[in-house]
Amino acid sequence: MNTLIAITGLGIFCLLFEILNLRKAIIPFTILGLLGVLALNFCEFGMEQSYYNNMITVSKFSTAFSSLFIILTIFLVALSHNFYHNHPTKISDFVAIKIFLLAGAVAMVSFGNLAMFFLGIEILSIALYVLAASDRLNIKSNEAGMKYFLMGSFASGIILFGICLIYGAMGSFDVLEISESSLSAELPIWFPIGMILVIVGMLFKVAAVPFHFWAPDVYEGSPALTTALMSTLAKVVAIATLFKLVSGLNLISSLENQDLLHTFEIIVVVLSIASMSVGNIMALRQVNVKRMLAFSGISHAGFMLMTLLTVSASAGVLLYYTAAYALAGIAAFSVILYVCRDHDNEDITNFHGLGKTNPLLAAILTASLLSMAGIPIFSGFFAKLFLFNQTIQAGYIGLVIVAVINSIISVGYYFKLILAMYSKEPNQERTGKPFLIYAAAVISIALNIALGLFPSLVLDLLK
Amino acid sequence: MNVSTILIILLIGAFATYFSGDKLSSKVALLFSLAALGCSILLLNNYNAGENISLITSWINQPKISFALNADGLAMAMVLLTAALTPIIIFSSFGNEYKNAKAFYGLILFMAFAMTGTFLASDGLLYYIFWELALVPIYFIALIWGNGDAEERRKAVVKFFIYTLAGSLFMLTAFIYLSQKANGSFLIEDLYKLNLSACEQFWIFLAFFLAYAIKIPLIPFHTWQANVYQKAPTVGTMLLSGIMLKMGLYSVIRWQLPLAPIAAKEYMYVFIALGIAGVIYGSIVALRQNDLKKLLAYSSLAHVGLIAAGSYTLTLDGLRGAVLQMIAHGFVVVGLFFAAEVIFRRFETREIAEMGGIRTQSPKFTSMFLILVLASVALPSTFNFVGEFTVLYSLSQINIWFAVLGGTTIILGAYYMLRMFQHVMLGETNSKTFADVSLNEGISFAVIIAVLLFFGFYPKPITDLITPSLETILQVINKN
Amino acid sequence: MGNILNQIGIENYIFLSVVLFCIGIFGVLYRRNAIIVFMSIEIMLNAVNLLFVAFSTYHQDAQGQVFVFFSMAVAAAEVAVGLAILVSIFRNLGSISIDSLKNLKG
Amino acid sequence: MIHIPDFAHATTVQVIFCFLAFITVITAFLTIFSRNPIHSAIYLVICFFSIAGHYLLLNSQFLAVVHIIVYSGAIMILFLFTIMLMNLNEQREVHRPRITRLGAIVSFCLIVIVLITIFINSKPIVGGYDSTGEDFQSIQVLGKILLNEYMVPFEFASILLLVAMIGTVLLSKKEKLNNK
Amino acid sequence: MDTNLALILVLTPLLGFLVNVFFGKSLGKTVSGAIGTIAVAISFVVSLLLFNQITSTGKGIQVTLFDWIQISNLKINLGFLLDQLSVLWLLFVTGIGSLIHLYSISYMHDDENMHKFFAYLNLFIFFMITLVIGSNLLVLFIGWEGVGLCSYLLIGFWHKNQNYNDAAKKAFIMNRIGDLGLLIGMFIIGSMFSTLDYATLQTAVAGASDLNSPLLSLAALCLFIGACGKSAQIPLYTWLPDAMAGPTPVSALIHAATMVTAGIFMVTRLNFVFDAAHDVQNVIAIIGGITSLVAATIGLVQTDIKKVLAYSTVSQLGLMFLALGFGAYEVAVFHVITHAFFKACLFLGSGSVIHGLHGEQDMRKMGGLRKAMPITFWTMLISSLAISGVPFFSGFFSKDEILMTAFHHNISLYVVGSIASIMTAFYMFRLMFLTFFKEFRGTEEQKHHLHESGSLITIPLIILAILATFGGLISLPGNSWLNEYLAPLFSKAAGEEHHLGTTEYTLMGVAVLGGILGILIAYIKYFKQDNVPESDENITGLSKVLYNKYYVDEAYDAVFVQPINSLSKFFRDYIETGLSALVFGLGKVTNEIAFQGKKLQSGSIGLYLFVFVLGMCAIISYIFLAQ
Repeated sequence: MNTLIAITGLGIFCLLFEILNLRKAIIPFTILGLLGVLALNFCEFGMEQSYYNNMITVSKFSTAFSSLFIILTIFLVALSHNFYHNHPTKISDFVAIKIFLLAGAVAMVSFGNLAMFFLGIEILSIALYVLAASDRLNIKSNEAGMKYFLMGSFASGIILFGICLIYGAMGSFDVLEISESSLSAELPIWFPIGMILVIVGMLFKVAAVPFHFWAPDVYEGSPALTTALMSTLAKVVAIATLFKLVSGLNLISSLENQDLLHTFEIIVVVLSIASMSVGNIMALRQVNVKRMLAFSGISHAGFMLMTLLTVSASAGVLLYYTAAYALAGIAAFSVILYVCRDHDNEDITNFHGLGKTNPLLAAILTASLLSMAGIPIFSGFFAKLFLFNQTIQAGYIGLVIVAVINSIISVGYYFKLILAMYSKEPNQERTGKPFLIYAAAVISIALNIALGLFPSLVLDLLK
Repeated sequence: MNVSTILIILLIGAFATYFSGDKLSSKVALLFSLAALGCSILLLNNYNAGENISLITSWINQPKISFALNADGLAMAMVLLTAALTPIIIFSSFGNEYKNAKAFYGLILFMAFAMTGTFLASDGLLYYIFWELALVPIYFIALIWGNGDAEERRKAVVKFFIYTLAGSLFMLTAFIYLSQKANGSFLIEDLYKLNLSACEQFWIFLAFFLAYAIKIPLIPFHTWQANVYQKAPTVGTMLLSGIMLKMGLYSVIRWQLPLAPIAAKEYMYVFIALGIAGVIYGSIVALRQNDLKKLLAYSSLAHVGLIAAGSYTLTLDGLRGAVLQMIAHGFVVVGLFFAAEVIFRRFETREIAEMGGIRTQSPKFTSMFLILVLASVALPSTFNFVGEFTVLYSLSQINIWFAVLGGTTIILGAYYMLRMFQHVMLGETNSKTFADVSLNEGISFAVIIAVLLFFGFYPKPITDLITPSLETILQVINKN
Repeated sequence: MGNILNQIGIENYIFLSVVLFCIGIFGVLYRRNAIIVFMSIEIMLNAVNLLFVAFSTYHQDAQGQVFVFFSMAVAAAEVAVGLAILVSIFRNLGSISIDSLKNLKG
Repeated sequence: MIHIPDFAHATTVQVIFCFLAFITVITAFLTIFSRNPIHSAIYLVICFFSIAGHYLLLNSQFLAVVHIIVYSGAIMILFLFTIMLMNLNEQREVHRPRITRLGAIVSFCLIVIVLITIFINSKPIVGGYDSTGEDFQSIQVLGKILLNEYMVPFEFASILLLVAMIGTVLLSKKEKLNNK
Repeated sequence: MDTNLALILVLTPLLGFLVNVFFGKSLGKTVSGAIGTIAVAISFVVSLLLFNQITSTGKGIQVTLFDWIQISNLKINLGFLLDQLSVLWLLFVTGIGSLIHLYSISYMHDDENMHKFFAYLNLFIFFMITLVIGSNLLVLFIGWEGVGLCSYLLIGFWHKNQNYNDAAKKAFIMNRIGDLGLLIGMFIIGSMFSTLDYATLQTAVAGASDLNSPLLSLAALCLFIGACGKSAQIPLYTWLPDAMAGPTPVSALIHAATMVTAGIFMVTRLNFVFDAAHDVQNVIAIIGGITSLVAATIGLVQTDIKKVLAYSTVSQLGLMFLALGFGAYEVAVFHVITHAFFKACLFLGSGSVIHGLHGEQDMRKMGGLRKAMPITFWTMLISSLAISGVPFFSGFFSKDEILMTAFHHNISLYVVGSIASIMTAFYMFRLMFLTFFKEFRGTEEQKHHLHESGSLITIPLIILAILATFGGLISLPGNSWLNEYLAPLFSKAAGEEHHLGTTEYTLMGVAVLGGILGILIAYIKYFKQDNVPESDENITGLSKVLYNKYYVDEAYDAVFVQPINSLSKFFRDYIETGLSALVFGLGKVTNEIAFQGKKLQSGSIGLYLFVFVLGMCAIISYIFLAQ
């Protein structure tokens, strides 16, 4: 709860700084503030508590994920400095929106009441709509914003309808009450329907097939930093929330009571396979790096959906997977931001010869791509390993084999980029070594590798 | 002192090389590889003295993954192979100028690190991690410093990477499955204790087989090999053929057979036949190759086919012969590829048709090349003969026809190798000048040849080293 | 005053809401004019609001109605942002047909 | 089970419900089918009013009032402003490909059928509807709940609105290009 | 002491090899030649010492150095066995070897790579000694392959000529085919008796209950295939005539006197195995007979002086195998020894001729050399008489014993052998007449330079001629020192002594008559009628077939070499590409799916939402309406 308040306060401070003409101090201050919030959040770790009539429930799950969100936001704010270099008047708005978005995100993983959940997801979505469309003179950005907005509101409507049905079944929005009464025998069918509708809405947010179509278009059209945010923070938030919904509302046992669990699991398996396959296969032919990473994100969503099959045990695995994925994503996007800052597109050709002109950045991008592909020592590998381990334990060996095949396909497009960096001649001068971008890239990949070397640090947090 | 020292030396060496700058890097790399060699010899000494040089530290709790390195005789032999070949390979590259040499040599040491780790790891997952790690440096070595048309090279290298990764991911799945059965432990001892049903074993065997058949490679999974060998820089080719292939073969013995013994016994004939088919196929394809490195690649295919067949016999002879042959082949193939490189340095071609007549210009080189050729065709008194004889003998114990068919390697091998030798070295004096071998080159050759001849007459040290551990593995295989 | 649902039945409210909700969905799919699409989304949200109130009565519980307030706030915020995006698209493209938004594809 | 409407013995409430429901659905359709956006907007207002009627029917007067103020007042005005700002009329409507319409109709039918079938198949509500007799939807009660139990979401909603506000400003504000 | 002697025996030639390899060039030609010769001579002396010891004690010496290869049921030492057989072989290997080394100092003096030549020769002697004195089959195999290697190196000694290199390669590969047989034979024996050691093996075979088992026969057959390869028997004989590409001393040493007899050595060594496999013995006899006849027929029409001698060698080897097939090992050994003498002499003599004519080998361009090269002529004449079986020359005794043995076992093979002998006499004298009599047919310049070779060449010739004359004394009919000497080796009572009865004398007479008949025909045809073989284009009919060696090489080429090469091309161009395409194809298919998939991602919100709604409907209806 304190985290949420602190984050909100920080956002308002950002706005105040603009009024007080302290524009230059905004980013350093925000980063420091976020670090403080992170510390605060750490202090809350392990204290199971609920606040304000159970509106906010602080648990290990919520604090762990909140910390991850805060870390990601720190990186994203740090990257803002160079990205919004040409928009000095708007920088406070951008930063403040990101901070509020973080507040929404934290609310989404620590909600104790569906109202908080709904408001959290709306804050997140609206902030994202704005950020997607924020390059207002760019027609692509407009289009991305519009697409995201239309489809996102549509999904919000469905989530709202789902919440309504849950309320109809339970007579309450309180998570605890709902999870208690979800086991009762005379449950109206409204509850599972409502849950499914909410899940469908969340699947849209995590961009799982067949609700994924927005992702590539929006990722491509949005300003690169927004894409970074969507593909890391937003995706992680969405999957974590989805996980929390399924586990917190006791959906699995409820479905079991009604003999619906089996079909539900089949649905999860099918969606997971579809997401992985579609994401990976479609990414093969992409030339725009952001678009490629969008499809990669879709496939990773498929992987992460596998955790829904083993809800009771896989919170730690999900945290690990999301952390690994998001940190790799941040590192990758830092490099993309650097490489494409003077270009109006993010085609692979921009990356030609990066290995010669900027070996460090090329190495970082390579490392992050290897992590996403699941090559050992990078945490992406361990993420997949733990996930597969968990899934095989639950008996879904076929699913794991499909996932393995998909991992193989994914190497194809990740390596396309690596090939471009190392085996093509540089086609342009790349000058300047913006400190913040380098720092963000180095730190995020270092964290990624550290996670790979000491997986237990994160994995055992939620035990 | 335990086996992790050698890993640490190599890893530190990799970074030290990278940070020592382009000029010094090759020397630094050589220094560290020699240090690793020294360390491994010390360790061998300790091992022979009966000291415990293994290491087990817990790493990840759930699933239980340990940082477990175990050096038994077999692993020790392979580590020695790696440690001995790495300095030779590095030293052999001294005649070449590489752009960005620090990264190049750093990657070589890193690869040596990963390969050594693969041989030492006694935890399934740790082993897998090293296994995959070894793949990354060679990918970059082949991609960046390779030769030939860039587009072709990219294709070949990416195919190689994806292909081998594909195989090993199935192995990973098998490992995870096994660890489930072993209550979440990946430790090799725990996995050895499992009693799996025949059906489970079949699938696990198959998953492992996919990984190893691609890595080794066995036909028909070999299509990456010739192209990558051809396109990679010779140093990369040496690493690939000299050591990395052996990773696959070693893994067959260490992991595949003991973990799925029933399946191994059940389908023994199939896999032996596959190995022998590789012998014949590789030899025949090698006959009509125009590119020297490709020819050597196919010869390698033939040789490893025989080694694999030996391993799948599940007899002590087969395994022992396979290991001996692995070591012998490691040295020979490095020597042969180095010879190809020596020619390339002077003629700037790998086309056999453009060579010839070198013998009149450089008799020294010719002699050394000939000895390598002869070792490759397993002339008695070379190390390769010891291995090949043992393997063929073990095959004959299974079925005499296996030995006959596998034995065609000595005919076909002689045919393509001598044909190659004739066209490369003999004939009218070449119009291009062929400078005599330099001292550096000569030293590399001499070391390799000395090893081959010494162990050709006196393989006992190696046999004694590996036999106890092979017997242990056989006990696991035959536990039911 | 007795419960009004005794006379109408909660099912009828559900059906009404579902139909209204689906009309909203239909509108989003059917129309290319972004404004009308926005309106359709509003219809969807209103259908839900209606159901909230019905359930609120059903449970004799005020929380449902409180939720409607939030839902309205969300709707208002969405419309504001949506229209802002729409205006900037209109400025750039001179059209508000969502069919003209097909630059991003593939 | 679905109630077969007994039109002969329908109570007043039932008649009103049916009437309002009819109006709501029809105007909703008309909103979508109208060629002129302004007509659509007006139909939508009527639709909103009929929903407000439902609220009244359910005895939640406060919500009905708020609904009318927010939707018919604020949101519709926003729509109308935008429509007029862009000077839209029916000629602006681009042609709709037949496939789109077909798809829309198909999916509409599909989703209606699916949802309705599920709800029909569901277990019927047993027994009548309780009436505790307590006041649960007066302004007073709503206010108490909103500012006690739901204080945090209430505050949080303000952040939502703040974000929307910043966002709209961000999207519409012209920058002073002082660098170039 | 014995170990040291054995090591000196083996290692001296190796030392000679090493010295010549590393320092030969700087030492100068004569010195390097001398080193090579002395190294072999030392071995010869040691052999003599050993021979002395063996004859006095009558027991073999077993020397074990160290463990070599460990196989579960086999333990293979690196060790030597010096017994009657191996010492006998050593004597003539090192003896003739020394003479040929001596000869080569002069013969190879003009070659720039003379030190290499001596190095290779020394290496050869080293491997040959290893072959002979190895105490088990695997040590034999070292020597076996090693001499093959040296043969390869020496045939291709003039490596600038790719035809020579082809011949060398062919020799090596043909040998390797035999080697595979030998290996397989070893495998079978190893798995049957758990040993490859001669001594243990002999006891094991003697103690085995069911001899004549098919497996043992198979082993014997495989071993015989090995012998076929090394000793140039049908079907693996074609390499030997080609091997004449090497310098003539090489042909004399390797391809006539020593290496090619390795097969006979091996069979004799393993006589107890072959005795236990009668079927295989029959096969050996038949193949030996046929080889001797076929090679002799080809030899009839060859015009290259060395080719004639090569086919003669094949033919003689065939005769030896004929004897082996009948279990008359000592007879075969006897012929090996006499053959070594006269064939070495013949080759060296032809080398002298070639040397004198500056490399000319075609007999059609020789003639009348008798006067210019008297020593060469006389020594060669003696050897020719010996090979033709003229009485009281060494060849007469040995050949006669073979034919006699054949007569006692199988008449038809006796006939075959006799015909081959007659032909031998014919073509040898054809060679003599064409080379040494009549007028010189070469160029003026050659004629001008005609001269007798130097003493380093003639002395070995003379010594060998003496040996060829009197070599028969070691095994006179009825009173055979050799048989006695070799008796401990053989399980059977050292051959049934042939009583010199009427039959025997008749047979001798027939053989002598046959030999003289052959000589006469040659005399008439090439001396009286003054025929000179036609030039290549004009050869027709049967002689064309013979001249082209029955087209065996071409047949092998068409049946084995070409198919393998085409197969190789086929694999390379189709299978490899196909497999590769299959792998790439997977990638391509995925890519194609991606390409089609891109079309679905059309950018239309309507479509996206449509799929969204459909997906939602599908999920809901599956979960709630599926039952």
